[in-house]
Amino acid sequence: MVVGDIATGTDVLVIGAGPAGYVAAIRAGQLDLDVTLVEKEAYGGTCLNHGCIPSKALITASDLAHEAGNAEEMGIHADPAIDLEGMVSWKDGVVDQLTSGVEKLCKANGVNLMEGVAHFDGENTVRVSHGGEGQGSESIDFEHAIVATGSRPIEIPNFSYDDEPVLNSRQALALDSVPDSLIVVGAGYIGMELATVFAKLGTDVTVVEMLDEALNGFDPDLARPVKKRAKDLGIDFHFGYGASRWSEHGNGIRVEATSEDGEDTLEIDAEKVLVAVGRAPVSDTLELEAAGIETDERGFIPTDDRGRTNVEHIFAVGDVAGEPMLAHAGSKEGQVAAEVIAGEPSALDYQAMPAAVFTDPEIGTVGMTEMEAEEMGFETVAGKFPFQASGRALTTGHTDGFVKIVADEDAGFVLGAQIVGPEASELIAELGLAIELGATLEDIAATIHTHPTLSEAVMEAAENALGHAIHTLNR
Amino acid sequence: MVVGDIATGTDVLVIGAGPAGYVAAIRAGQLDLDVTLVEKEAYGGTCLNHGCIPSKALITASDLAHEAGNAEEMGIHADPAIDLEGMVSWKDGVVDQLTSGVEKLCKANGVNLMEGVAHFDGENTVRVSHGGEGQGSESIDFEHAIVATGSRPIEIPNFSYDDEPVLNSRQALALDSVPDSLIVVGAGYIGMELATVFAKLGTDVTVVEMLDEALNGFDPDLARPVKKRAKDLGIDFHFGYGASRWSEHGNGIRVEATSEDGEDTLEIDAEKVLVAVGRAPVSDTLELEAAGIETDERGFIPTDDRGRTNVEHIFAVGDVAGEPMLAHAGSKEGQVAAEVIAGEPSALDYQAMPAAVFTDPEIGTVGMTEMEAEEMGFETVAGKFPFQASGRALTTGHTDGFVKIVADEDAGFVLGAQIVGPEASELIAELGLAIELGATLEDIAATIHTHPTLSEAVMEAAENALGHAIHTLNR
Amino acid sequence: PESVDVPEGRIFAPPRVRKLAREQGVDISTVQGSGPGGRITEGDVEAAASAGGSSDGGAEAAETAPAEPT
Ligand SMILES: Cc1cc2nc3c(=O)[nH]c(=O)nc-3n(C[C@H](O)[C@H](O)[C@H](O)COP(=O)(O)OP(=O)(O)OC[C@H]3O[C@@H](n4cnc5c(N)ncnc54)[C@H](O)[C@@H]3O)c2cc1C
Ligand SMILES: Cc1cc2nc3c(=O)[nH]c(=O)nc-3n(C[C@H](O)[C@H](O)[C@H](O)COP(=O)(O)OP(=O)(O)OC[C@H]3O[C@@H](n4cnc5c(N)ncnc54)[C@H](O)[C@@H]3O)c2cc1C
Repeated sequence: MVVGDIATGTDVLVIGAGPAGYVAAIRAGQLDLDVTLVEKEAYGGTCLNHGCIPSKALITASDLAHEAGNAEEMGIHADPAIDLEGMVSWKDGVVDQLTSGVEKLCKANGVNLMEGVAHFDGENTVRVSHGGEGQGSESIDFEHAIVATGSRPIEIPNFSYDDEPVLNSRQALALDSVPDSLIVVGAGYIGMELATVFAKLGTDVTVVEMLDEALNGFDPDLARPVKKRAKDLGIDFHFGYGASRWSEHGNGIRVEATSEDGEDTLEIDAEKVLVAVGRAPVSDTLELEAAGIETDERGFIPTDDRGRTNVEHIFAVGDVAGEPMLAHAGSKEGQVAAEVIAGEPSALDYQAMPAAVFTDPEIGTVGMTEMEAEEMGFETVAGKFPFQASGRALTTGHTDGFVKIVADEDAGFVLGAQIVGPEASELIAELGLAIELGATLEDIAATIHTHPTLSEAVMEAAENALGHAIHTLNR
Repeated sequence: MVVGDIATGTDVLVIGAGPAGYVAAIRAGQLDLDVTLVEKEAYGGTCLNHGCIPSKALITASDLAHEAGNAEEMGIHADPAIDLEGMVSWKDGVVDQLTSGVEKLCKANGVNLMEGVAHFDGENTVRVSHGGEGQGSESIDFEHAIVATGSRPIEIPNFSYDDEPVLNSRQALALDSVPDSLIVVGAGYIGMELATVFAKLGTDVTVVEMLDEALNGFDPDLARPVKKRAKDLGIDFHFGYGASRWSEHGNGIRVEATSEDGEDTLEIDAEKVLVAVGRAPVSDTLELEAAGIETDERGFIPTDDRGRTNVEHIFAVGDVAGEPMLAHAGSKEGQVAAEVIAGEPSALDYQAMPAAVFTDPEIGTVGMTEMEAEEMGFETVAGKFPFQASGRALTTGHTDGFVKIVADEDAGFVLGAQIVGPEASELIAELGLAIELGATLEDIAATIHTHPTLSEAVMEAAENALGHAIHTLNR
Repeated sequence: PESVDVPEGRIFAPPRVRKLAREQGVDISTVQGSGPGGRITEGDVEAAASAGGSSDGGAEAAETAPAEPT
């Protein structure tokens, strides 16, 4: 034992205070377990500090500025000036409010908070090193541990986030002035959300994506209106190219991008480059071997439907446990792990995991696509409603997109839904509940929806699947 | 028979092409009934032409202008100029698109459209007078009729809508310049929505209301944040006063308002006065006696749970059939009437009728309040979540309000929900579905909601009722 | 009520019913639903639980049910 070491014990040790870890800790506290939460950096993790929350704050603000500046048609004439420093400091205020809220909620639920970096020191022990020289470390014995260390942005060769013009999402969310021009490498949801933010703030944005499409993983029908709108915002796309190197050029940089077959090279000049090509698990710094915890070849920790790792009393939740790498998935996993540890009959038995992309328009999905349902052996029926036919959508000026509902033809059970359009991230909630409840198309169609709302589109899509929509022609 | 009279016949005659009548007609068409829809003025009725749609369009636009002009905190500096003529003509474009859509949908579903004013001429006959001198009229025999003639704004003594400075909601939605000052008589939902619109456009607004509270009929907890925000927008309130007369004064008018006991009089000066004190059924111009249709003392046509009047083969739907005087209620009634006529086993058996108020913040309600549930004999449990604790709400800058869910304590069945806050009108949809499906608090709490969304507040309110919310302290 | 054959991987039962199944040690994927369209109800799970152990189906359900947490 090194000097300054204190040995303590806890029922449940949670490593990492992101949405997976802090939810696990709070839930464990509510269940009267003695719980210790170790965080090395900031309560709320990636999500609250550098992910979901700051990105959504900047999305709202850039959207407001852009909409107001383009509303002549509505009789509004404005030419908003943007002070990115001010915008970012507003965003930081939002983050501070939420992270201090998380800290308070942890304390109120009896969670012991500990600052430091945790690594395993055995099957039932972690060592927590406190920041700064000579701050020492301490050893903590635990009955159960929950690993919730999250993920970090992947780096690609030749693009180091230490180099000033190369940004990861976290750095892009903390700029203090709007770049004149920006190259975004990667057209996944993070790349597309941030490309949209900067385009709306007036940046000249170019997106370079290795694959053939934006928002890979989502139904191409959903990606289409997003890509179209992005183009209307002036975003240029280069699909089938991977960023290979960059160099200083004039006042900015020049990025070389190479086609898949290596034959073709593009040169794109810009002030900065944002790399958003995916996220890797934070599992390599934990000394998992000391506890015997296994990872897969990519470093994710495999778990069962209770969140358990290969080591019976150790759980892994959130991004470090792999897909779906979403905050709400992590929170659910954290909640279940805590309940399982407390002896409750909990399990990850959800029928559908919703996901949203906060682009313009937004995307919201839950459950199966038509194709997925068919692959699973369902005879499907689908209904669609375009926002173009929604009174509420017209009154907001946002009419791109549609609601699509996929159901089992026989009994009409809702299997999945895909929405692209205004408030898609909110509208998907009703369909998530429908799926969990085992609701049918008829149940949704018979439920009165308030007029005029976007949620009527959900009802109309269900009616369309049943062949009797009112506000659209039935196919 | 007068000259120019043509006698025709139809299975189903629908009078009035508002959301109750046109939905009835379309549904009847879908069910292969021979249906004729008579409208005297404009397809879409009050709702599309002078109600829901135009008000929501102006709400969106005034909101955008006001938000952009007050976003310094977000780093956005703008001073939007408003051209109300432009705004109103954008709104008119939205209306035109929707009303011509209704016309097309009617035709596509085989509905015979007829322009003119209908009145009953017997138990199985109406006479339709066509507009203009010498246009003649025609007699139509019907097997079934659906009365869907809607409602009109109530006038109060001494305030005639024919006088230029006195406006009803329809006239207020068609102004071509922003009044400097406006008195709004009536703090119901229409008065409050329009007061907010004009306050955001820069008008000096004073609301005069006979009762003690704004938004009477809604839970005072819901009205409170709306009233507070209205005051912050500079709206003055005078509760307990009724407008008694007006006179010309300077360049504008002076309105006298008298306290309930008649003791006290206020004088308020403004450019115009908007009277929004409720709506009366359009049943007096129909010659209902000719068909033997009864009305109540206020002129509404009583109906049973199929929409049938006292005359077996004549139905009444929408505002003319009384509360709830809401577009979606009318549409449902229209749909059911058409289905019943077609011999389907339909009925108005919905468990909950949602309602929304598009003030700032919005209100959304469905099902019972805690008090109503207790009066009905339920032992209740309620859960609440304040938007102040919602990450998504913080990122939009709109954190006033809360979600409240009321459930039966025993089994946890959701009985009702009240929301005041951002997107309340959309968020209420999920809870409407929950009530129709007989979902419990546990079902909602166990359904994963996307992060970061406002819909998480619904889940959190359910968790709070169960005593284990994560993001708020449990009571 | 009629019930339908559903492909594996989707359970048509509300969360509260799925939780009840776990509490009772019933493998819900083996339960025949009696609700609308074959939706599984509390009653179906309770029936399966009380049949559990005595019938083959019940024994199988108990066996394939997720292990009780320690
Ligand atoms: C730009 C961006 C936008 C996003 N937007 C969304 C969105 O809109 N919706 C959504 O669902 N998801 C979004 N995500 C993804 C979301 O942020 C993650 O899924 C989520 O944060 C995962 O939560 P977690 O708790 O597993 O990990 P994290 O949030 O990454 O938290 C892990 C925590 O563990 C700490 N930690 C790591 N190692 C140690 C150690 N050894 N000792 C102590 N502490 C340690 C870290 O400091 C960190 O605080 C976004 C991500 C990014 C980058
Ligand atoms: C400013 C305002 C805002 C509103 N906002 C909302 C809202 O957000 N949500 C909501 O749910 N409700 C709202 N309402 C209420 C909503 O407009 C009504 O509930 C709805 O229009 C009722 O539909 P209806 O079909 O019964 O009648 P109406 O829409 O009034 O339609 C009746 C139609 O019948 C026609 N007609 C009448 N008599 C005859 C005759 N003898 N012959 C031929 N045709 C005839 C009329 O011309 C009219 O077109 C609002 C109302 C107003 C005034």
